[in-house]
Amino acid sequence: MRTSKYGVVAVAITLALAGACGTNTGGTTSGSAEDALSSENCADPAAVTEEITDELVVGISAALSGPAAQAIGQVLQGAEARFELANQNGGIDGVEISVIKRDDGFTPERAKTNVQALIDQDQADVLSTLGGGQVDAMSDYQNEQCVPLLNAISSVPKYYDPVQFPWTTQDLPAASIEEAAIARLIEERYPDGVEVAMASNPNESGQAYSEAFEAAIEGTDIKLVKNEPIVDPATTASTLEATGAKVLNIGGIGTDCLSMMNAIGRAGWKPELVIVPSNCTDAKLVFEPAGEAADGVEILRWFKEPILEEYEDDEAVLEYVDAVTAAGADPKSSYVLSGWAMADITVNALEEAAASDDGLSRIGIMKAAQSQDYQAPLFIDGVSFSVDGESDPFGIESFRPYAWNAETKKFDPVGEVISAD
Amino acid sequence: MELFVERLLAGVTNGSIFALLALALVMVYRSTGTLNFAQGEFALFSAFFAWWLVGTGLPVWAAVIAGMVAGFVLCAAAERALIRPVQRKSELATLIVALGLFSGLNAAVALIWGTDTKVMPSIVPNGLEDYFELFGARVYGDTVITWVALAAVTILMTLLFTKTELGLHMRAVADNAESAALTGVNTSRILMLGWGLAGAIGALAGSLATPLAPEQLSVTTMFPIFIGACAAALLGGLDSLAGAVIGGLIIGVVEAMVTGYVPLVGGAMQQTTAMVLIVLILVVRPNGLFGSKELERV
Amino acid sequence: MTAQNVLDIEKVGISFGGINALTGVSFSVGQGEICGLIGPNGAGKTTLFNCITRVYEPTVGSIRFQGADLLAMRPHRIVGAGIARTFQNLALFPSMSVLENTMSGASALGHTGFVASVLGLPASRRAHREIRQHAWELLERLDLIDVALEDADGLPFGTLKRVELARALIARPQLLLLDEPAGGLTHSEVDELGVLIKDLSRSLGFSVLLVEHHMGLVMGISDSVVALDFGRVLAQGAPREVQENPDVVASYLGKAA
Amino acid sequence: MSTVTDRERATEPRTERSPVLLAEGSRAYRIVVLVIIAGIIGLALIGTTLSVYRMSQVTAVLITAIAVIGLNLATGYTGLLSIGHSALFGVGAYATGILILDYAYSPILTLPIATALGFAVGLIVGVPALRIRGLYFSLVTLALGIAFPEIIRRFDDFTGGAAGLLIRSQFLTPPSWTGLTRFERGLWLYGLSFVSFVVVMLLVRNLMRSRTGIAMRGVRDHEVAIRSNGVDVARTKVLTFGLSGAITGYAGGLFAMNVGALSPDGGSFTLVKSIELITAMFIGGAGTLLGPLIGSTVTVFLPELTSTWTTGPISGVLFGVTLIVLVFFMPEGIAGRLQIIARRFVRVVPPDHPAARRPTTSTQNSGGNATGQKSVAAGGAEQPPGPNSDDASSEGSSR
Repeated sequence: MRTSKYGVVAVAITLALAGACGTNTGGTTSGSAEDALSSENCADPAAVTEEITDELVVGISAALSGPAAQAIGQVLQGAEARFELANQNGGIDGVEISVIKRDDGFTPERAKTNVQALIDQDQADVLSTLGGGQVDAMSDYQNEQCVPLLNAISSVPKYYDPVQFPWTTQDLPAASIEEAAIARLIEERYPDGVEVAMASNPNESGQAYSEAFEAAIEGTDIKLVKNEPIVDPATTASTLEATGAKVLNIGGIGTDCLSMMNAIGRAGWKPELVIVPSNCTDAKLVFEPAGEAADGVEILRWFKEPILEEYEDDEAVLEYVDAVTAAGADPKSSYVLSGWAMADITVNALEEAAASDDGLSRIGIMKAAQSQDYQAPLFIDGVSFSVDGESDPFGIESFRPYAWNAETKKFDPVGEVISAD
Repeated sequence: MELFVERLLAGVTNGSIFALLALALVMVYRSTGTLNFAQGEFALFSAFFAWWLVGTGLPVWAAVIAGMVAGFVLCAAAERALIRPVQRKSELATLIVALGLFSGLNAAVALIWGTDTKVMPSIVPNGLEDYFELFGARVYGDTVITWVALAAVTILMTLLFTKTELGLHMRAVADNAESAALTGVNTSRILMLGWGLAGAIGALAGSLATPLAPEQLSVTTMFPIFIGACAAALLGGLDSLAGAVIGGLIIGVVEAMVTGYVPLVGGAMQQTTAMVLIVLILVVRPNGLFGSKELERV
Repeated sequence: MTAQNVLDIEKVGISFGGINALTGVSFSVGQGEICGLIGPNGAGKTTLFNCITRVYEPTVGSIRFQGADLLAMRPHRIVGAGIARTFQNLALFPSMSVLENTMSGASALGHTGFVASVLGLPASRRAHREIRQHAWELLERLDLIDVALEDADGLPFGTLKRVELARALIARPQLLLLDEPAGGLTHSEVDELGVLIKDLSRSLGFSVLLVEHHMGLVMGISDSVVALDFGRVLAQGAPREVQENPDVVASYLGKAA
Repeated sequence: MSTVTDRERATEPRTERSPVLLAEGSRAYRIVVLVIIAGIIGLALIGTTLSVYRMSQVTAVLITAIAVIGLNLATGYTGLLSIGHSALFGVGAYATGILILDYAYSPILTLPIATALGFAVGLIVGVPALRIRGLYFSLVTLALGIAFPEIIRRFDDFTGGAAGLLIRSQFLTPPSWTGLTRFERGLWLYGLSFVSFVVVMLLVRNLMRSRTGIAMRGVRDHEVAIRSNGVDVARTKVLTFGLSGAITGYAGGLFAMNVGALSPDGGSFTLVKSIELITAMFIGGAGTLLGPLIGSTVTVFLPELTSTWTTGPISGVLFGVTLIVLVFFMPEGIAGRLQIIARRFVRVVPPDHPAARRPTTSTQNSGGNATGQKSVAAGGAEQPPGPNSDDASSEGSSR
């Protein structure tokens, strides 16, 4: 059999990765993030260092149609409101931001076509997207073309890696970080150890949460007694109830949390502590519909939100409410907020780039995005978005626990800020 | 014991929903000889309609009945205007029209009511405390109502087919539309009626299912239920009412038991296991458990 | 039972849902013979055809073709063994042209594998060409050249009856089962058909089992006739004898022959 | 096709509604074939001038078209309605992905294995077709379609599970003999897909013009009749489904190379994909040769088109309405309709067609359905069609 050059490379990498987990990161570059982040390997090296002077195009591929269209529309409303605010404030060093959106219907094929269209046809300088599958479909081309994909609203483990994916960042906390904080929280409450049951969805996010939680409790007194996929919530609830665990950790997305809270309520199971992940944050869509069953369920948050009583009069919150309300969006929607946050962190990186030696060029933007220490006005005190190359690729690493009060329909803080480290 | 009963009840409840929608599929099959791919989306539309009526202040039971009427009208109209003209062309053409309806109705729901999740209230009180115990397992009103609805619909349909002239005509049309027409049966009316009834049953299934569904009422709620109902109808035998009911219950219970008691397979392979089981049953009984064997006429 | 017979049917019975469609049917078709099979509607004529060609599975009895047990044969082997048939209500392939319909009748002759077909190997092409040439001959003979490239869907009934005949003939049968071939034909066309069947049977050397309501045709060309009613053989023998049999007359009473 | 018609119109005086007969193997036929081949090559070359993004879209069309050709074999030609081809597509895609990532295969060498696995899975699913028929068989395919994503998630050590597989571009570099760099792999994949599509289409054309092709269509049109004609219906069904799986699996392999990201969620290998393939097949024309290409073009470009002048759910409503309108006015699909129109002007006939052999005499016509076809030379009769043709013609003329 003829073995070609890339075959040899592939063998070497496969061997190197053989001991790792089941997921393939499949990279070739070795060495540090600085080495990885250069214009040399790019398809068009000259374009990478060129300064952006006329207009900065943010290209977004998102599901503008299909079942998630409404939620995603809200995310984009939030993001566009933040970019608009930046433009009103004089742009990025005088450069206006414009947004181009392409519909991917949540399918990887169309996200792949979109990333090519955004880069080749729309001449996008910076990209963003929502959802792990979309980043998967876009990451390779966008890294090869060296167009930054900034603060994708997703939390795929492999993209917290500036060596393998120097041109990609995500703004959600990694599952590993969030589950580590959850493990911290559980440890605080149960210093002598406790039995935990976990319910996770069978999709990518659930898999990530499960693996992360298992890793986070290693070496602690916390014992994971059972981890059930959420397929039929009622059956999952009764199976987990039978374990007698005192803590239930739910790893899933919005509807999983809603259905699991309903299911344990109806099964008559009252674990001492129920924790849901941050993407179940929406009060109106997740907690309110669950009614009584959601009472006391805890969640980690990092934003000052209009729905949190203690921040109702916060200056940053008021600014946010004004801006998104002017854009016709609902400030209490967690989707609008997450879009705003994505754009906010992106704008910070762009501003830092404009002030750096590399200027507002693609490489300058990416360097800024990889070493950012940003205390956003909307972050809860003690939380920041800080990344530093491969030594610290995770942005959000601290959280504050809140518990839902079904009677007042509000979140009440139940402890101080917890850090994942 | 308690765990077993809980799983059994969960399975029976899911199975009842499958069975209700499967009954709708059987009604359509018996009138038109096709599988209505859009049956789940008809139900979705009706359920959203009922949800909207509840929002206007109508009592839930009245809204559900109104939803059933809407389902009836919608389905009957679709049969008359969209299905009948193409039915003679080919089986595939009918299927594609149904696919068009599937996609169109789903998008229409999104267009009219938006894609965010709605909470459809239950006909009966379904708070956390509204339950009674059965062998230690909690039984809620909204699950009982699905069993009752299934039993009621099954009995009514059986009475319709066995005791009324209308039912006799429907059976005649199902058997052989041409000869039924020759004996003076108004086949056009019968076909619309068959679809209409399917639409109404489907609407009932949709309205009862959504308070129990993991995703509550959203544009994706009915598709998994439709798949379960398809499997149920085919397992039971496409032209058998009893088959649809038993098929639905089997699938619901098997899925719940597999999740609970076969750790190797577990929840991750729940549907696969059920489907493999169905295929094995079909290999032994190619026309489903209760379906009638078609005699080849040449 | 003599060695001369091509078809021996013995005590064949079949029932559907408790109703006996055929009961103890026995008769034979001799070599080169044209055998008429008559009886009122529902007498079991087509059911018997379906038993011979294994569309249905007889409950009891035996059917032998040139000594071989047909009931032990897989259904698609029947035509290869030498029995081709036509269908009462037409069983053509509506989306295929008349030519292709005709060619389809030769499916049992020789064998072309999937691989050879996909790759378009010479063997596959040759087989296709040879069958097509045979089809042209038959289409000319049956006056179907003008419609050869038309889809079977939408041609007149009488024309399609001839297409079915062509499709059966291309299999080079030794026994041809014709199910009401005169259906939908005018009087003069029926006469022509009679001559044609007789001619073909002579020149190509096959026997015929003929189901037909058109008594003139049956009595005109049959060497022997079997009369069925309620799934039983009422009478069999020379055409004249059967026609005059009182039971047969009774069963046809009120029917214009 | 239309150019030919114009040519013929210009050179031959002809009356209305009498199509020109074009005999296979004749000079005119060869010219037509050459024109078509030139056209195909021309189209292929035009494709290379497209932008990266448009070229990638065309590649997606070609890959979808190959998958639809596979579906068309089973569903369009043989009448086995499959709702599970998404899984066969996925089997091919995952075979390619896993072989590249875990076994360091060069991409193109994974394609035969993707094809073979597609064939094997197709065969296994086809076996129940021996007993289970019609919609009940569709349920078997539905089972496959539902099972596939669950299996992918369950065996995550092997498949990457829900997190999916990512094949990065360095694994997808074009072979060195092409002289293309890794940044030019769009061109390489386009070429590979184009050639694959043409080859697969030719193979299917061969098949459908063989006796096996007649048997397959017979199974669809009338199972009892084709069995009485001597076709082993069971064998035909199983092998057809296997072959269908092989072609769709091959397309899946190409898909993996083109998109590079495989996941059990997201619709690439779920029932959504099956519905997309069925829709493409129907829009193009079930049971036609060109249908899959036309249908895939529509399904790949239509969503982009509708999303430029509508937003959100309206495009979904439009899609549903379009589909229904199409069934009403073009139930045979676009290619099917084009074929019907083209047949009014030109009919390709076998070289031994009697009319093509006897250019001047119009055939006698005693059938009930006189179509008034007029045979026109069209360069026919220039060569003897075969050894038996003389016998046939003499027999014909003797009447």
